Amino acid sequence: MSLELLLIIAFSGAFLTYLSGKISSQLRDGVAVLISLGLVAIVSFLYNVQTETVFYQGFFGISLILRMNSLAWFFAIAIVSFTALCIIYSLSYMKDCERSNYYYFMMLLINASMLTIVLAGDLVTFFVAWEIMSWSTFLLISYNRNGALQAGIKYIVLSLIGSMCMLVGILSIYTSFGTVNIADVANHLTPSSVGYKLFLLIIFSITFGIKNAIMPLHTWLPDAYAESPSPFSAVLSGMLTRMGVFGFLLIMYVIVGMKTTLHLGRGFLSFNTILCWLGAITIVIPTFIAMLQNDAKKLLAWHGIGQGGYMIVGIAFGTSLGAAGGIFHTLNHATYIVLLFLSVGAIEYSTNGLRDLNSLGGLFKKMPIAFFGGLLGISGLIGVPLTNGFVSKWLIYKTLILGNAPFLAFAALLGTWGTVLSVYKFLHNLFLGQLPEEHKEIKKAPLTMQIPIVILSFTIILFGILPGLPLKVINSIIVAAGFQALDINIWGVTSETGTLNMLNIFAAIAVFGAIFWGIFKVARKSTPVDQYDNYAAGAAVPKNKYHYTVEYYAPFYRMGKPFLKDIFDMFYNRIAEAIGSICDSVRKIYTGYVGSYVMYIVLFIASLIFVQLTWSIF
Amino acid sequence: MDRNQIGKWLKNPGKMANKYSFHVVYFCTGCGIIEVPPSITTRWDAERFGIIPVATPRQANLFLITGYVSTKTLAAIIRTYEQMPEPKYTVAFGSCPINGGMYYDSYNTITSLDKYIPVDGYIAGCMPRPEAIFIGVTHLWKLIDMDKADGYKRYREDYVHYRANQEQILGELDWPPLFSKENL
Amino acid sequence: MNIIALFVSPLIALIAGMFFLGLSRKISARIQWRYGPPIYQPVIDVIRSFSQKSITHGKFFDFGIILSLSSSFVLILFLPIGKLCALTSGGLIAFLYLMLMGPFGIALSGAAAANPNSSIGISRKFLLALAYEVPLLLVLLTVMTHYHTISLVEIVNIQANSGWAFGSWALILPGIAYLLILPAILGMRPFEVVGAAQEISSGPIAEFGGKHLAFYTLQHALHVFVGIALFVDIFLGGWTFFGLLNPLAGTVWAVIFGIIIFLLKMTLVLFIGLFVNAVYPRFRIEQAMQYLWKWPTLISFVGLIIVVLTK
Amino acid sequence: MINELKQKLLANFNDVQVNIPEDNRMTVNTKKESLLSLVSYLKNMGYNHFAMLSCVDWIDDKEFELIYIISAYPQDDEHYQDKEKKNILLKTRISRVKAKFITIISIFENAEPYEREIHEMFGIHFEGHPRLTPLMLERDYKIPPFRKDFDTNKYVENTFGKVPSIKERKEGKK
Repeated sequence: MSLELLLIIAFSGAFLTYLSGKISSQLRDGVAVLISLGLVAIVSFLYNVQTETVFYQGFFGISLILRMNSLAWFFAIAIVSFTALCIIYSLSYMKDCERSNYYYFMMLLINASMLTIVLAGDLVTFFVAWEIMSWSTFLLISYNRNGALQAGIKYIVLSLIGSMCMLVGILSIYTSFGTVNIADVANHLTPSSVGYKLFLLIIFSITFGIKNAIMPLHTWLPDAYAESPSPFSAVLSGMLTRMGVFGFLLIMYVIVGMKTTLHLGRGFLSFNTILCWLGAITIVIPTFIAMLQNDAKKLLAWHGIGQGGYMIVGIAFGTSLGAAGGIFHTLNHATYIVLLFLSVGAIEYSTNGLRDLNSLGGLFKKMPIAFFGGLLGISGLIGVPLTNGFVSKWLIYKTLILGNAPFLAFAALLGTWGTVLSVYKFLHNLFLGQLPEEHKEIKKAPLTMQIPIVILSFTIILFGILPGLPLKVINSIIVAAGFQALDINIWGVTSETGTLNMLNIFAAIAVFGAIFWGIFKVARKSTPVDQYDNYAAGAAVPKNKYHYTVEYYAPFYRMGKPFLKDIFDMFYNRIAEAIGSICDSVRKIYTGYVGSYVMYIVLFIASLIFVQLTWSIF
Repeated sequence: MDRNQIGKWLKNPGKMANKYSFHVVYFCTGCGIIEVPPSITTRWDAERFGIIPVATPRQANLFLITGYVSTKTLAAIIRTYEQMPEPKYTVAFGSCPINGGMYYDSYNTITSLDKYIPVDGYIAGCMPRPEAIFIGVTHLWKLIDMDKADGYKRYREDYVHYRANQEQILGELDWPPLFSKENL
Repeated sequence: MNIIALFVSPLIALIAGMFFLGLSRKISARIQWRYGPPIYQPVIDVIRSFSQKSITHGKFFDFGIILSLSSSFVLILFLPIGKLCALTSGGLIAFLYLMLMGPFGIALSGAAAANPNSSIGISRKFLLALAYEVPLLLVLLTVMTHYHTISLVEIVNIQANSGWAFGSWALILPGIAYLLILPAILGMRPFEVVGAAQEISSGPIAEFGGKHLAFYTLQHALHVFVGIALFVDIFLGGWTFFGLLNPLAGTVWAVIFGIIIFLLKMTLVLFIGLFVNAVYPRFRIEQAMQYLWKWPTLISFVGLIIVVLTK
Repeated sequence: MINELKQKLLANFNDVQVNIPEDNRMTVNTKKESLLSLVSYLKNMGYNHFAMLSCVDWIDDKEFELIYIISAYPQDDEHYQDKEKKNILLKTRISRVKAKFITIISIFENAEPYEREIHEMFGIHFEGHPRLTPLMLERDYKIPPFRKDFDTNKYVENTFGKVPSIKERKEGKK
């Protein structure tokens, strides 16, 4: 299977879906699922394939290249499988929505463009696919109109700034070396000056930092995640944002090269240290801001930013454990954040669009599947042992501690504890506690929504107990980047400074769990009681009011709220306002009166004459 | 702990543990509650007998009602009693729960508590001193030894009648019956 | 050795934990001029709870408490008790995460009970945990950076030369910080905000009765054990006692006396906590957080900086 | 001060009888028609704390006596002493048959629960009261229980006495 065919299927599938939607909606659903599952199958057959094909020769003298290696495969399989799950999920989620043809078209287009990005072998293909992705993302973020349009505009403005930076970088590479082939660029770049490498790294870091929402450049993300339709929020947070991580890997370890990147600068003022610290800030602050959120999706969005910080810290720290942890965390983050968004989507579906953390509760009796999805999702997000998040975070912590960066490690661990608080609030306010009367009878989530949740929950446990499966692929990626290979077995990582063996932990928890479950069963049988048979100091339990959700961490809010503001967002908004008012005042020259236009023309010509007479330029 | 005791412990550890670990819900209805703080603090130290106050009925096995019971309190008492896990014992403290005491002719104070929930022991007096609580507890130990502190069993057996009595005073109750047919 | 530890160390932890609970009640009583309960009173309480018929708020209510107790036992396997340590995989980082799972299980179970008292208690528990984790993480990172290892067993073994960690003066500040936050870790006064019986009817366990309560008591005993044992392992040298066991090296007696020395050290540390517990009133949660984020954090932060600079 | 007030009251209202049993206490007996104006007058004089509403059932006179207790505090908070607080007991009598009176909520808002209580316990209807719903009692007493003609002994015998013991109920059923 050649790579061109894969992309042809991906892009033409998107158009085909749109066209078949004109005929009937069932046909469109079928085509969409078929295309996305087909892509999963094709990409999985490409495992361990190393190819490079020139698919178009002579684009202004540049040959456009596609190539497949372990890094590309790792991201490609993640992209197509998560998108396929979200498409299956959308079948019932988007059933009664208007403009659903357009929705599926955009989903598949984004899928195809992301696939092109990871397969791109030259920077022009990369840039074009990046632009397709950015624009179609903008169209889907603003799918719900109203507030979503604002979020979309915020996204596209920042995204355009990023694209322009990348364009500048690509043009400078082209003018310097006369080639845009990534492998050639890497070769040409080795002898060039440190300053030029730093310039390239910084200018590309802005692009990828905006996409991956590193702290000062993150402001587009919370609104965009919260306002887009849930299945797309899942794709957006799971894979699309992580194209930034892919970009960082590309620029740092492929184009500039691992050894060079790690030795740019001296001491604290080196490129990767600063990037690490930006990552650390990105871990801590958004995680604590997430604690203040009352919108389930917004809470997850802030965590999306925070978890991105772990990847950046892991990749930028530049050890084989760190890089493996960062790449593995990208995959893990995608599994649980997609799962969490899908669970929230199931609640939205069942309660007619409610996702306010203060007005729900007790849903674990009504929606067990979504609840277990949520529980496993937050366990992964925290990194509870036996979930995949634990393994990748362990790798990152270990390398930070043993690499003599205790303050970075402190930031990372503190972020985890902040995560515990806010995701527990998420789980508690949505699923646990008293079930309100009005949600006693809710719509049941259909099978197509439950299947992706079950698959993802299973994946979280699978990768948590058998981390060797993905780590094998990751190992080949980091070896290709020039790192030392990790000593990996199916249960975890072994090294002389401490091993991780999930078999131990899994067996211990399983055995003790079985023992105590047995004791629990043998002991006197307990009487099941209703939620209204509850301790209320002898009084009758008030219905609908016996649930503690609003201001869940009130003492902390009282202390921390003044300090936990998104100052960068306010700063950018201030700039936007200033530009707006300047443009407003410029607009005043259009008076609508012919005389003044004539006057402008006369003045302009007069000034030209004046210039010519004085300096005689023309 | 003599040899006799060890035999009893081996024979029925649950019963013995129930005896020596009274976790008490103090239902502070009337003036009787003023006798409780001295009994659990330094002067009389109830903890040496394993008696400690707990916050919720779910964790308790002894229910101490200290004073008169108005009709409104009766509902709370019944709810609390039903929330306690079995085996559970009730001790009524002071004369008021026995026959109304000085509130014998009050328009809203019930005259005898054991018509509504089973009472295993009464501590008479107005008010009894803290020592009386300990005498009551030792009597309760003897009753438990003899399997005569069977209030919770009686409640289970005669639940229909208890419920009828409760409804006669309180009107229709706003909580479902504790024992339905399947969990009797 | 590891196989023996698998069976022995949970037993030791359970017995010692229950003993510490009984001891703390007895000592508190004596400080308050009371006679106090017999030292085996917590055991009687657990048997009583088991004999009682509990209620359940659904399957998940049971799941949480089972998860909590079993993960607490798993935690014991990762803890060096004397010379016994069953599992070493993951080191102190995995240990930190497993320490989280016990409270997390209780939080799930308590919230499934649909009781706002439980929810408030859990919210306080997590806030308190966040408050004491900041200095605790700094302390543990200091120790890990100082010894350049993440393995608890190695940290204990390195101390065998000097007998305790305070032989190197850089670790004195972290030791002080750990002692300052120890009552918060154990949930003792002045940090008894979580299970405040008088305000929120014993918090997360408001709906626990019967076997649920028994499981909770066992879990609490293990939690107390772990909180103290971590201090003994990291700072007081675990099984070592200034070379006392050197003549016995390699024999079974070394292991047995190692455990005894370990437990004696733990009792000593417990006493410090108990004297504070018996005489102090309770903080409000904000006061507790402000305290924990002020002095212990400052001390441990200075300690970390010293360790990093002198490295 | 309190004597000055007595003079003022006697001057302004012609149907009041004023006694001063203690230095800081004054009882004012008045007709029911002039009560409202008296209350508002006192409020303007600085007696701005409506402390309590009480009621006495004079069954032989076939009258209820309503007692409004209104207090004033010295302005100086720092050197406040309890004996400086002044209480005025406004007493008025209303007919016992179909007892009704006017509410003083327009002057003192906090009178609402007191009037509800009196309504519940004595059966006095306060005209203009927004909600005279039951406040404390749950049971249905035919005569309000604080009236003198409410026979508690008989009531207790009829309600609590008639509840059979469990043994009796079991036998009665069988």
